[in-house]
Amino acid sequence: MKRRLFLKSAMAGSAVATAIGAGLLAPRAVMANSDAFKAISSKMDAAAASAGKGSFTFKAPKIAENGAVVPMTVDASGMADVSNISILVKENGTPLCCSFNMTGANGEVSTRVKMGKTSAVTALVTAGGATSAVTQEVKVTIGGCGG
Amino acid sequence: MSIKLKPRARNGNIDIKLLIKHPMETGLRKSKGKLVPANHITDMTVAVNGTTVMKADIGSAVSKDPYFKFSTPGNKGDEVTVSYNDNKGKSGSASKKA
Amino acid sequence: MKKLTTLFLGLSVAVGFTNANIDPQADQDAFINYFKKANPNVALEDYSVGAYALDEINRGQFEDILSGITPYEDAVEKGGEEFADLGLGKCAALADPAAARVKHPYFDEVQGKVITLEMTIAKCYNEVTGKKIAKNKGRIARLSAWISDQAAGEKINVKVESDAAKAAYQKGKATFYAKRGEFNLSCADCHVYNHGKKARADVLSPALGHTTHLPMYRAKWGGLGTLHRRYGGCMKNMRAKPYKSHGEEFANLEFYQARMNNGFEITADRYRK
Amino acid sequence: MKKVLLTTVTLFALSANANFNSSSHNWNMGSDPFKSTISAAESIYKEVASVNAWRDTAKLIKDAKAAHAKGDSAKALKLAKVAHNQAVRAKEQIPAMKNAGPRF
Repeated sequence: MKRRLFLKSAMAGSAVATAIGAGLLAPRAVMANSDAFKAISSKMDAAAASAGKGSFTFKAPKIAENGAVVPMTVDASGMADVSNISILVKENGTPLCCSFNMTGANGEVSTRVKMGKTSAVTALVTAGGATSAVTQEVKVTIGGCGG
Repeated sequence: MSIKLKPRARNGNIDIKLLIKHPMETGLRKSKGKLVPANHITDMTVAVNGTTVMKADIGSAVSKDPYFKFSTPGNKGDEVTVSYNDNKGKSGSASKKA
Repeated sequence: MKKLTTLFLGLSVAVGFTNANIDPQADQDAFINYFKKANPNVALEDYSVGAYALDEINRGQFEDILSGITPYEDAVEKGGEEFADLGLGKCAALADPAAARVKHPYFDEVQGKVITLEMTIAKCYNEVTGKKIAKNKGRIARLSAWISDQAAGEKINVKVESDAAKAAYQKGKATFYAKRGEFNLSCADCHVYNHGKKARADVLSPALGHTTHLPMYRAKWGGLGTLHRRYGGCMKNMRAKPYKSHGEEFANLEFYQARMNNGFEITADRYRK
Repeated sequence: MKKVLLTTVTLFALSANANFNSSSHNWNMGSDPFKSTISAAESIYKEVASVNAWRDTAKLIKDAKAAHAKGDSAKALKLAKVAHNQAVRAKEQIPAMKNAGPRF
């Protein structure tokens, strides 16, 4: 199942590459992220869709002050054996922002993320082999004069 | 590109704050009508005393001058090392004792 | 009758603006009272965080960024290195950086004008290197931010004493309250009378506390910038042609604004959206 | 269409010139509204610029002149009028600026 999903997205990636080569697609429509990264993104996106609600904290602002710098914190330090923490912004071209594979580090991460527009944002935590998610909406508004 | 690394030991854990100076261009932004080529970090590794404790896949949606905060089991004097690669083949690393 | 009223008004205007009647302390008391009344739940010292004092969601993000590694930390450190490498400490006016920050802006009786910290840095830079320094961003902002960091926690204490100083203060005050530009807005229209309200998605910052964290880092700029850079941007947004950075108008405006903040702490928390 | 308009304008200008030669009445105002508007805009703008220049007035004047040089007289006149209006309104703001103060 996962393999098929991966293959599918990898193929989609190469189709896009061909399209650019043929001049069918403007480069603007294509995210800079590599095919390998997009594959992880698709995998995580699929995992998020079927994941149950997580019992960890996900802190992100309800309204982003500046879409270019949205601070987010995932704190799953209360969970045992956290092996991965990922953050997905649904409306971004490639939803996956970043994926952290823990091989000894504790289950908590803070970072700052870019968001193009208002979107559901999901934090995905894999602990003890089980994946769970917390989703919330982050509004991105267009600024006026900067206060 | 420089890395600002701040490890701090506390109660058997090391809190690690780090900031990598990097433009994190998505390849979608226009400047003076032209697209700015993609230039972003693709992966990052954090090690304590030479043992990898975290490996991250980083996309172009991480903000300019990426900032991360983690924690890992460890003690004062442990050496924390961070290294990264970007899509242009450049890499960087920094080490500091907690 | 009408003529009489006009005459009377004319007289009162003439009398109202002699230097003897310029009272910065009374102005500040009224200024602070206005904000206290508008926001009874905001502590006075909180005004140094600007619009964040009035918006909880944005303040959370501001504090998140401050508690991490700030995006300007590196630039400020670099400013310190540049200060040492260039030997700016050789200039008497900058020999004690913390004292220099507290002293500026001040009215220079010999030159007969307001001198801001950035003007002193520019002058010193020119004396030491023989070159000119850009006035709004880059090196001058790094140097000024580093110098200001040395005075973090100290209190703003602008002195308006001589008649000439009072005249400059009065000009700065008029600039603050004068409507200008295509939108016919004054600084005060947004940052006093409508502070805390939104202009599209942005909360209008209260003018009280405005000068405490400059130079500042703006995410919009992606770097540090000086107060005069911000003044210029604000004027442009209001569709007025900005006055010159380090020029008389902005220096006087800074003088007035800083005087309204006497007693506020100088802060090293330089982040804004 | 454009050609016709240009010809008309040229003719107009020529006749105005003739008029000027033969009499002393104010030919400038009536015959070339662009010239009179842009020169008024420029002189008022120059007068107010050091105290209260609006952001776009200088550019409007420049653009109006460029349009005029290209023969787009409709656009030139329109821009000149906007520039003139801006300069006039900027001037109107000035008297209140000098002694502006708080209303609390």
